[in-house]
Amino acid sequence: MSSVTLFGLCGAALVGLGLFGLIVQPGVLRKILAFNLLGSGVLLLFGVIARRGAAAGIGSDPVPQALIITALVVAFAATVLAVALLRRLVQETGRDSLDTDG
Amino acid sequence: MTLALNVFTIVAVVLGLVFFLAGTVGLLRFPDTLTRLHALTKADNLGLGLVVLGLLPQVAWPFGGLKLIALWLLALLAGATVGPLLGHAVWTHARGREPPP
Amino acid sequence: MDSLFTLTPPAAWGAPLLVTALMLPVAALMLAFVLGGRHAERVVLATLPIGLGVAVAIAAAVLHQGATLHYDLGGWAPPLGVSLHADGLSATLLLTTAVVLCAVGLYARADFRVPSGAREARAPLAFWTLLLAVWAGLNAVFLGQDLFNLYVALELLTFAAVPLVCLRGSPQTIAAALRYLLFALLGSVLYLLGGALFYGAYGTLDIALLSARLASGDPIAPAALAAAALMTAGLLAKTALFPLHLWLPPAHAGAPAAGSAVLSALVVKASFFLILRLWFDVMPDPLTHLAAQVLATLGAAAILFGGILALRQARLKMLIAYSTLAQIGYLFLVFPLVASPAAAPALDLVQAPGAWTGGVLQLVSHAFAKAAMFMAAGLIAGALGHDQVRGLGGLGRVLPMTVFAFALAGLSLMGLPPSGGFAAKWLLLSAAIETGQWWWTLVMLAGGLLTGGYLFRVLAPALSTRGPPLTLVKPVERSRELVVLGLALCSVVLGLVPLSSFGLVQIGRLGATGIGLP
Amino acid sequence: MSLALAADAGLALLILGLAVWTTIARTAFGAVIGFMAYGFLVALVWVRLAAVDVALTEAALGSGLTGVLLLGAAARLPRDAAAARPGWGLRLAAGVVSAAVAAGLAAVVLLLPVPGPTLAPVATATLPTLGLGNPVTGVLIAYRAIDTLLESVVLVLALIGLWSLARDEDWGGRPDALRAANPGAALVLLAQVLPPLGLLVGVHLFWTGAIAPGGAFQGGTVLAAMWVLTLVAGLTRPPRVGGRGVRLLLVAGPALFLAIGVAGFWLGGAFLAYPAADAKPLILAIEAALTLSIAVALGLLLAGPPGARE
Amino acid sequence: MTRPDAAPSIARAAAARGTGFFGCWLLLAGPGWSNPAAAPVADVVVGLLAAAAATWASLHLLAPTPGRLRLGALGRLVLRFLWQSIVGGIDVARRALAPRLSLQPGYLVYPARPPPGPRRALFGALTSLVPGTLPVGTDSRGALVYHCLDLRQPVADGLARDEALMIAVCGEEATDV
Amino acid sequence: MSEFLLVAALCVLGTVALGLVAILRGPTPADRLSAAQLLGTGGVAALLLLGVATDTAGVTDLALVLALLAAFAAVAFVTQRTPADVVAEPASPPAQEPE
Repeated sequence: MSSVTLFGLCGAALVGLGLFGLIVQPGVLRKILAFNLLGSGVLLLFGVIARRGAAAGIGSDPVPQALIITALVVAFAATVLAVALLRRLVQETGRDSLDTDG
Repeated sequence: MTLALNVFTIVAVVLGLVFFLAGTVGLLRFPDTLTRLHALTKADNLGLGLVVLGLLPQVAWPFGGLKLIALWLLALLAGATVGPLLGHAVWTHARGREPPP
Repeated sequence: MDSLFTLTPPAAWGAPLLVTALMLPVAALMLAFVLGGRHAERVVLATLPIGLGVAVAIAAAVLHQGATLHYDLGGWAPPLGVSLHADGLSATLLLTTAVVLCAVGLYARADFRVPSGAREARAPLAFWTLLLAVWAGLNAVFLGQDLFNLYVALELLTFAAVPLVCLRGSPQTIAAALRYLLFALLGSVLYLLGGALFYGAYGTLDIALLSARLASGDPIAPAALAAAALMTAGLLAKTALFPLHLWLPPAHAGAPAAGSAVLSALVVKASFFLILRLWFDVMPDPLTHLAAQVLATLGAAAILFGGILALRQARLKMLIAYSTLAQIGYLFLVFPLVASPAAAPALDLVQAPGAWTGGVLQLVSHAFAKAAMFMAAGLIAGALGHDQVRGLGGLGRVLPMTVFAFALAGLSLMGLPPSGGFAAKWLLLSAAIETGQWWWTLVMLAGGLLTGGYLFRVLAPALSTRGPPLTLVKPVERSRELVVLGLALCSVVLGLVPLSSFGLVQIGRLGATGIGLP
Repeated sequence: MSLALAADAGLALLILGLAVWTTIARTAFGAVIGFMAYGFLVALVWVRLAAVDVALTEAALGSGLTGVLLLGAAARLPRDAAAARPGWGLRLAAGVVSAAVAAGLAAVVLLLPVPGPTLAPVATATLPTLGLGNPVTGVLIAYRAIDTLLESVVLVLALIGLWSLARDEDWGGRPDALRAANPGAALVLLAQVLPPLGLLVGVHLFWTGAIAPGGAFQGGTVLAAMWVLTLVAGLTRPPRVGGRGVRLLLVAGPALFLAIGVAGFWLGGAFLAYPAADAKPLILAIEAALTLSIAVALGLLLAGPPGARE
Repeated sequence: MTRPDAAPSIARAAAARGTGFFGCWLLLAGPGWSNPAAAPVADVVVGLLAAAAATWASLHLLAPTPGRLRLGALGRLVLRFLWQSIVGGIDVARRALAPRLSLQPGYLVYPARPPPGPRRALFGALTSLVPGTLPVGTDSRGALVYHCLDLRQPVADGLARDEALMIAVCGEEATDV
Repeated sequence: MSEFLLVAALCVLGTVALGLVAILRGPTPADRLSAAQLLGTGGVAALLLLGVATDTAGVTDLALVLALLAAFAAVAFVTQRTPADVVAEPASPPAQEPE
């Protein structure tokens, strides 16, 4: 077992955890957090794949690294949008979950 | 010479570790939120300072070393702000309950 | 036919056209955003015809060359670089998108005007810029050849589509948008995970290279299987295939009519298009056959489930939204019909050209028909002040042209001749019988009956001559009715065109990449 | 290497522990704090995975902006947030599905080919012709320029989406969600002293990105964080959303990128190609404009829709 | 606040801060240079630009105050606070790690001389590093309120010394106390 | 030397991780935040040790960014909440009904 594999397994577990939270948590903010965990696990797996591609004197394949950076920024923007929608929802309805409406 | 510097590094870093430990223990042992804030803002800043001090012989001079020192100063600034910020929030709340000292 | 295309640009022009198609909406988006105010609308209305021209030129170039167009961005070839590609299907969808968006743009002018006295208003600026963004995202999806580039394109689409849902700002639409966003983000992230795994196993994200490496004869890496499964799951969530459909009806019904038209007609097709590409262009045949059964089963469930729920809706827009669920189901029947091992003894797939054409035709005719329906529903709701199905009695007498357009679009959805929907469903039916998969025909027929049922609920009272005459709260502009009618006619005319002229959609399919005729 | 392995195992366990806490914490606030701590540690993991560029992005976004965003959201949740939890059946089913996905992924990780495929040699081979020393920047700005271009457009789009959540009558106003009602003296002092230093760090990250870890995203994020700090302390005001100047700044990056890309048709032989002789100055110009646009976009994303003061 | 000597004092502050920021830039960019003497010209140019921008931001955020710093006193201030932060750390560590907690926490009101504003804030920040004290706010009469770990210590005396040193560095302003 | 620095990094991390217990324990939000704050400083120290031990480029910059942003969590915490929220634990299950 190497460190890289270890982080790979960690990433897999994070994906599972994020998925669980996304399904089970009723509150939207908790769902947003779960989505972030899920995304982070996915990117961690991608990072592990990058690390396994260490070559040419670089510790980690630069192509996935660049993609991860792009995905991180996109995920942040998505979180902002989700939080903004949530804040509007709370303002309008006083609720922070999507459960009771059709 | 290298040996002496290495010994210096080891001593300083280990001392730094002690302060990090003290910060943690203080955070866990101190009785209320404000006293815990003392532990947070004082001990770990010193710990970081000692780690930086210990690392100074191990990096390139002048820029590498000065950069580390600048980094510690930044951390000190952060610590010096966080303590009063949180302290103010906690105190304001506490003041609402009991008459001011 | 050939003489028609001597006017098309030489092949060398074809490839840069792809860049134009991708970047025109992006540039227009930035311009519209900076100029703001009333200029946003002007920029959109000026850009849309140019974009339509570019789409026509690409279709002509593809048809002229009879082969896929390629462009390596920055001159960097895959796997390091990213390339664009346009086969017949891409060209068809680019064209469909441009046509629908032109209609939506003309239709939406009345709804998204900056009020006099104001320099700029919230909804118009958001709508026009988001419309361009949807366009950019769709073109990027249809032209992309790189899995991660496609991820960015999907995100572009998400960020454009979600605010469209809640442009009205009511609590219901905010909740719908939030639910849509969460589903879409889950879909994106699963898709991204799939891309990462493909890269980990094969070191490339380029669809053509990936397909070649997967087909190289070595056993398929477990990562590739997991990747395909994850990507499909993610894309299904974005396409709203049963049982991942929960977000769609409130979102599509809550958006303003022009937005609903774009979302229902085009945006859900983008993720479907990627599922098509994943299974037909990336994954090797035997796996596709397996996946096809699963996908088609879900599609069949969606046809029945969506149809039944559409029957029970009280609001017109909800009814149309549920109809989208069902019509998406038809698209997934394409998989087993195109990738059928039944006609060939070995596991080699036979691509049934008829089924493929039928599937694409369903995609296109549904896009026209559904856009027309939502826009007609918007006119009706605006004129009546409500969109309750119960209150539509006698509508045909006050809004004859709108109801006629609605009925024409309905013809296509039901699959009645002479519409495009009929041609599509007929091709799919005959493919099902040819490949011995008669059970899908039952589903399609049942779906047709359900469609007939829920449209009858709308059209029967609307066309009845009894009852008191309706009073309109607001007059309907004739030009907007004409736009809707035009789109509805498009969906019908598709059925009148001889099938042989749909050669375009086959280009790039037959033996060009991945699987083909033996 | 067993020492490093032990360290990494400890790190992985900590991360998982915090992730579990984030998922099961009783209050939203507790979960947010857990997630923020988690973010710190993930930055460390990126270093362990030899991806310092990614670590910088994660740290800048995670410890600066995300905290402001999520804590702000948690503070505005209704106090009776205890919505109905799903029943045991659903939770069990979700658990089984999630565990199956995680187990499947774990198996896939263990079965990945050895050695892993890589584009590192190709990516580094052509770097000198671009005048770059950091292959990640090379990928972002040259080989996969289109992704970066589209992504910078995504940021603008996210902002349009955010602004579209404003109320009609607030349009044209200033976003006002960030400004603290009563910033204390300590906060004001911090906002007076830190931003100039942060500005230097941000510019440094952008500038050094050509040869070392860093780049437009990282630099832009740090700049945005500094701007947000001054907004919170009330030392600066966010621009009106109707202003043309701020919109020009927002699109400056993608627009310049697009313009140079189109010029590439003639100068470099293809869209988004750089001429061999002038690649580096052009790349730096794009990066500079992108840094600025990203900083403005991220700052405004945090500032919220116009007139959002609650 | 406008005084006859405001303009030269702004120019002086700008020059001083700009030099400082450029020094910071050298710290940031320097480690990348294999040989400091052969620093790339472009690096220095960008550094000058960045330092100019930082100076502008700094002048915008924190207006310079008239009067000049006394460097000797500044040196003593820095040394004292470095020393105090070390003592403060040791103090907390001693209490945290001692088998029996020896604390007598409580509040102390200290009528600080610097007026509310940057200097008062600076005083607060510096004294938050001092052993046993944590500024938590201002009471109704404008005096600083400190939370102390141990009221048995001569906290107020220490604060007075810190205050005197700080006033020696940047001069005294009229206070409202 | 690098082994020692690596072990030291591990120890710092382990120490501040102990502090994470405070995140779990609370009891007030301010306490939870303090624990996260401690992790920030410790993280900077661990990074510096790690960076020097493995001589990785850019790690000092990373530590610098973390130190620069170290106060952000606290700033967000105190400005986005009312003082009552700082100490009171929000949303205990049998909550009052505001509606």
